[in-house]
Amino acid sequence: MKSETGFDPALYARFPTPGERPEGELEELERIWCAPRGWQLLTAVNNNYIGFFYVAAAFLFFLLAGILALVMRVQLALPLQGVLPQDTYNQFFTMHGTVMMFLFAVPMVEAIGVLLLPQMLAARDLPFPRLSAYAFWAYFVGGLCFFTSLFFGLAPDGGWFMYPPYTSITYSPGINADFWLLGIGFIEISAIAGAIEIVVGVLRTRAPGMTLDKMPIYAWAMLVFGVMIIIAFPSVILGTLLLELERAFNWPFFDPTRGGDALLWQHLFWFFGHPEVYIIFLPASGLVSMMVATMTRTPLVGHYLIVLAFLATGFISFGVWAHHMFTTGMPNLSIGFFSAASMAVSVPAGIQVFSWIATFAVGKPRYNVPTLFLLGGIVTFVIGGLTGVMVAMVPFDWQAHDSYFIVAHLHHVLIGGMVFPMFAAFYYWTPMTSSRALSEQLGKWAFWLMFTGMQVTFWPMHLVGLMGMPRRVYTYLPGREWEVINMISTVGAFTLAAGVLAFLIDVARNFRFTTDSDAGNVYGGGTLEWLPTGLYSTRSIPVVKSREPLWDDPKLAEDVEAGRYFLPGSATGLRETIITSPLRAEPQYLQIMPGPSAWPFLGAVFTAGFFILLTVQAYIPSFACGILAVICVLRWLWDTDRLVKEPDVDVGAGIRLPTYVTGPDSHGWWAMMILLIVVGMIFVMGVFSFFYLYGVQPRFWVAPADLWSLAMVLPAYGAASGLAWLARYMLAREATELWTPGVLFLCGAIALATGIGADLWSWIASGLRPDASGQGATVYALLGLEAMLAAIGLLMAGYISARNSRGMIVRPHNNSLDLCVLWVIYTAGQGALTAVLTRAVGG
Amino acid sequence: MTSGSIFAVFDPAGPYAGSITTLAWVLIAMFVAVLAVVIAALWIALRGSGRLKARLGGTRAIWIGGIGFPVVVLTALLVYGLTLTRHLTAPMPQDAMRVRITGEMWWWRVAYLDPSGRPFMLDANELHIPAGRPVLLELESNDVIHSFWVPRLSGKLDMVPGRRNTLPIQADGPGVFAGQCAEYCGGPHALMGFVVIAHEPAAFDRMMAARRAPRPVPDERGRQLFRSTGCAACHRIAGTEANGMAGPDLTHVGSRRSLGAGILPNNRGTLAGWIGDSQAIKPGNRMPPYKTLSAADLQALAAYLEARK
Amino acid sequence: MHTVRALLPLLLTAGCKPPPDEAQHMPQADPVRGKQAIVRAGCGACHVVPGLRWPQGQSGPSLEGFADQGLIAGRLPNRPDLLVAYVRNAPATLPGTTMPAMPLTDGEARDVAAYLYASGKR
Amino acid sequence: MRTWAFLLGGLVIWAVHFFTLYIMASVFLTPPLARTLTMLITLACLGAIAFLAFKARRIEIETATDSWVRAVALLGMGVGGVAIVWQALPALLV
Repeated sequence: MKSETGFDPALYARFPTPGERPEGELEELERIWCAPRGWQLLTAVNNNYIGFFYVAAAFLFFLLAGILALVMRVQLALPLQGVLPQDTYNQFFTMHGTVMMFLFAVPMVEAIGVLLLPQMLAARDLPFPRLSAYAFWAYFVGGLCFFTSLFFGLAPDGGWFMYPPYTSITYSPGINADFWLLGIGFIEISAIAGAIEIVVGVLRTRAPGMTLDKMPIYAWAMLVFGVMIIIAFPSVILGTLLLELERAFNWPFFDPTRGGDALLWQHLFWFFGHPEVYIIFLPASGLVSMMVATMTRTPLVGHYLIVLAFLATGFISFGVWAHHMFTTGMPNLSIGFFSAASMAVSVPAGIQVFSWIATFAVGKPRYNVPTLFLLGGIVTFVIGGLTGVMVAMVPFDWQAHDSYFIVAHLHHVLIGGMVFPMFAAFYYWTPMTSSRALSEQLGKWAFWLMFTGMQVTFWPMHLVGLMGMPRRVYTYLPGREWEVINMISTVGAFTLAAGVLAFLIDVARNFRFTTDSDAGNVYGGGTLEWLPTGLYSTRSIPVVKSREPLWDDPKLAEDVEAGRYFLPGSATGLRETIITSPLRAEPQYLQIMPGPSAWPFLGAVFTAGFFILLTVQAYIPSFACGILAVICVLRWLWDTDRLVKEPDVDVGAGIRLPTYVTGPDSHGWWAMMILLIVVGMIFVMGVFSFFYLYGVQPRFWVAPADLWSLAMVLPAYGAASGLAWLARYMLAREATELWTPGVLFLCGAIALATGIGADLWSWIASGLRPDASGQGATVYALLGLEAMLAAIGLLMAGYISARNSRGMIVRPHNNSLDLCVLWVIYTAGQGALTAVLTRAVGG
Repeated sequence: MTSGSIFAVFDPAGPYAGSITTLAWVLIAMFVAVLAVVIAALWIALRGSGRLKARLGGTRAIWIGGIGFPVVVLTALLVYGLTLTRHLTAPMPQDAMRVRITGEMWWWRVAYLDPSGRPFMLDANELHIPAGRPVLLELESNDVIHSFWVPRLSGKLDMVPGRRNTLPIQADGPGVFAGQCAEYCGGPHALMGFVVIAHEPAAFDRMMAARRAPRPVPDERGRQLFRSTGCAACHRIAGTEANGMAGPDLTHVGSRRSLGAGILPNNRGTLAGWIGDSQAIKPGNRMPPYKTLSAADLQALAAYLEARK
Repeated sequence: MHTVRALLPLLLTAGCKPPPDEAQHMPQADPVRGKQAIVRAGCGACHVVPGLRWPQGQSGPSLEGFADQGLIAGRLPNRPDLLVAYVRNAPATLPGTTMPAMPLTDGEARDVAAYLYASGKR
Repeated sequence: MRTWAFLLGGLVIWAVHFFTLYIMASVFLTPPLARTLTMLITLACLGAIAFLAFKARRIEIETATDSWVRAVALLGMGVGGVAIVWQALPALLV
């Protein structure tokens, strides 16, 4: 048999192990994983809790943004209504879009992932439980503060797309726009944290034997989802940074009179914004694929086709961003490329839809509430997809763009593609996390009201859009016959809301949260999340031999519950899970996991505080919060990366796995690599902005800093990476008394700071100022990014020295040092590229 | 105020909008056909006979329905769309009439250009064109992004600060065509309308000639008032000392069909009302209210402006 | 739609109010057409007109409850014939008034007056 | 890595093709030159896909996972190829 890691797959034959498990093993497992109670629940990090909080919070934002939509529909029901004054309406529609996209849709799919994935992969938890806790609390606290701005009339009013120059300081002098930029900025950071968690989780914490082809389709969807966030979100992070720099310090990125360009924002925003749609849709599609299979009691037809569809969507969706810009007057050739890619991306959608239809045809569908939502979702999504093909046709888009036709299109796609599947998932997976299932009867009411309401609301909008009604209007004049259509839409919106209300009643009556006495496998699903679970997930971690293990091995649940598989108890007396290899899921080592801690929660609160206080220009409290946040994060990290006594332990059936692994096999290394990809993407988008502005307005560009300065900058960066590498190398050698790795690393970080300092100095000496032109702004932005990374490098040096002094940097290899070395080497590389590229053009 | 057919995109008035309407009908047919296929397939999958279900239940169905069929349809559409794009953006004849329209918060600056590209006549919020002849619009913006959209004449095109976009339009016959700003530009974006009026070519030439003819001396009292009240700081009236460029050009304001960028009928009464308190009519617009004007002055100003044909 | 909405206030008030004042009776005038004329001429640019959501200009006095007012523009007796003349050509009817002449035919002016009287009764 | 290269190869080549064309269209705006370059780039990318597909067909099949990887890889190359051809159409038609 082929092996990826040297693990012999024949060992799987030892499971299920015969015989009884020792007395007290299960009790110990329960004790180790038991959750904090009362107020202490804030310190919980287990995915059962964090996932549930996350879903609940995201749903709260769905309701809030939905209420905004209802008020807007009242305002538009008749021409020239006075329900919402102009300013308030503009804030309402901005908040509706922003909250739905950033505070509901992405967090919701991520939340469902946090809740479901470990269960589905039979991992004890996600690989970085404290990171998910941090991501959740930062999102929740920050999101609530952000939403509250509406009550003070301070909510952003530039649209969820925030196009400058309208959102520049000249035309939006208030702090409303800053709320958007800073509020969204860190919600993006929280999304990225979650994505790193999910990618590493799917690739490295699958149950043994769960090879790529046996991975549940939902895990595939989440893998692609995570990678897409990692590639797409940096673009909008950079965009928000640039716009905030322009607003705060007058750096003209988007100001055409000084060599900026308003369209740069649109490129940055939509490079994120369109993949965003698929980031929302793919996880939902994964859920649909899982549920269709269960509801028809048959394996998904064309599983590999759907996997391919996910992968293809993940790629091609990055080639369609400019179809939001067909009317900006781009050259025909560019427009054509984006039109073609927009067509191409609908092929994977077709594959998914026909795959579901084929599965329905093979199996015997049951007509319960999840199935209804699935069918309603498929039909609605197809309608949205087809209007999507229509607007991918450039000339048609010239008419439809920014009209109500688009409003109808995007709501069909998002409600059909994500909201209906989400409700199906709520009904389907509630028995996993509640002691009672939801009601079939109320559920049917909820579905039919929502489905009817949805169609009644949005079908007429296609028409009124083609009758000339633009989007984002707070009112319209009478006499164009838009009145009747708008009134119908409003009635539909309230019908839709009534459906949501029915669902809420159902939840209030039947939902009872539990982690260990859930209602069980009501619908007869075949994947691992339906194994009996406690807070530790499954008692033992099964060997996976097929895609629907529960269908193929009826005894599996019993064996797992009796502890006859991997890791029947705790091997080290700590929280732990098995890390497996990425392709064939062969067990590699035992990961020791951190338990409950207040630090992620406090860190998140202070992070949110930093951004929010910064927005309201309370600088001193804000920076105090920032420092506290850093301290909290360092304090939480301090507990991690510890050795346990036993270098390797028995994880069941006599199979021994190491408890501490360093280097490219460790999950920490993977997470750091992904983080570096995120940073690298921010850098790439920064370089794109630099060359883009040069291409648009070269006449504003002056001669760059002289090349001689490179003679100082490049060696400094070279020294930084060399010293960092040396620190790691010397740690592995026995005799390193004088040059302790801590000191070497510190020298590396200082070299890094020298490099960026020299580069900065040479640019200042060249006379270019950041507020002078697009060139100045982008050059100093790139330098600023590099300086920030270098500052983090210095912080790391302090952290490493502190650990070193406590003897926590262990030989021969140590994860904390490894990861910091990676960081410094990357930063040095980026710094060198920055220095060379910024001098490449101009003059 | 606004006028014209309510069916906008479905009732094109010229070739540029017309070919898009044809495309729209083709796309709608595609929409209906594909939706019908999907719903039929879903119906068979759920309720069909065993034989039909068996044919649908397999990867072959996905290959045909999910890959083959879309590839064929989309290739055809892509070729159609790209060809039409090229056709619609083909260069205009050199001698075509050119007009520069500049987006402002929240109105439109209109400048008729001579063959050398210099403005020879200024106006606002209304465009007069000859029927049956193509007209090239140069679209610009002085502040934020706006979008020019008169659905019965052509698709929309954005007005981006720092850039100049060109849009060809043509009306086949005389008529009045309503438009509206289509890119959110803040504040009263919803009340930023526009009107295109197409004339018989002969009538159009007469109108332009009349506008360019030497103007009779305007009434002295109104002119005085226009200056002393401060109107002239923002508004221009050709042939007088009023030369402000911040607000709409009022040289021909009396001949406009609407006030406040396509939102209010234009007559002496509404002119007076607009001057007195335009904020009550179009909240957020840039013109301050003049509530302190005396009755006689307001009357005289309104009469003066109404006479600027 | 227009008709229904314009008549709504009438329907609401028809039942519970005394019969129209003889002095304000407007034969052969149609309040519905009057409302259309008001929209077309843009009276709302200066006045709050009952039943008109927009515009609601503040330059002139509100026309709510016009039937119950004693005087037109504070000086003329509130009589139908005077009102008709006034809405058409205010400066001629009452020299020195702020209100300009409006582009209304005599018939339209009668309709407008009828609308003001009808919708003013509350 | 080999496995991932096969699984994602077709789509990666699509991405390379797309961004090359995008950059090219942004730099050279003269249609005849752009057209020729598009043709060349497209042929090169299609050739790369064909080469990869040839290699992928010869993946040793020992486990179910291997045959699954081969199926997904080949399909990915097919989709990538179609998308590349579409991507080239604008340069030829616009």
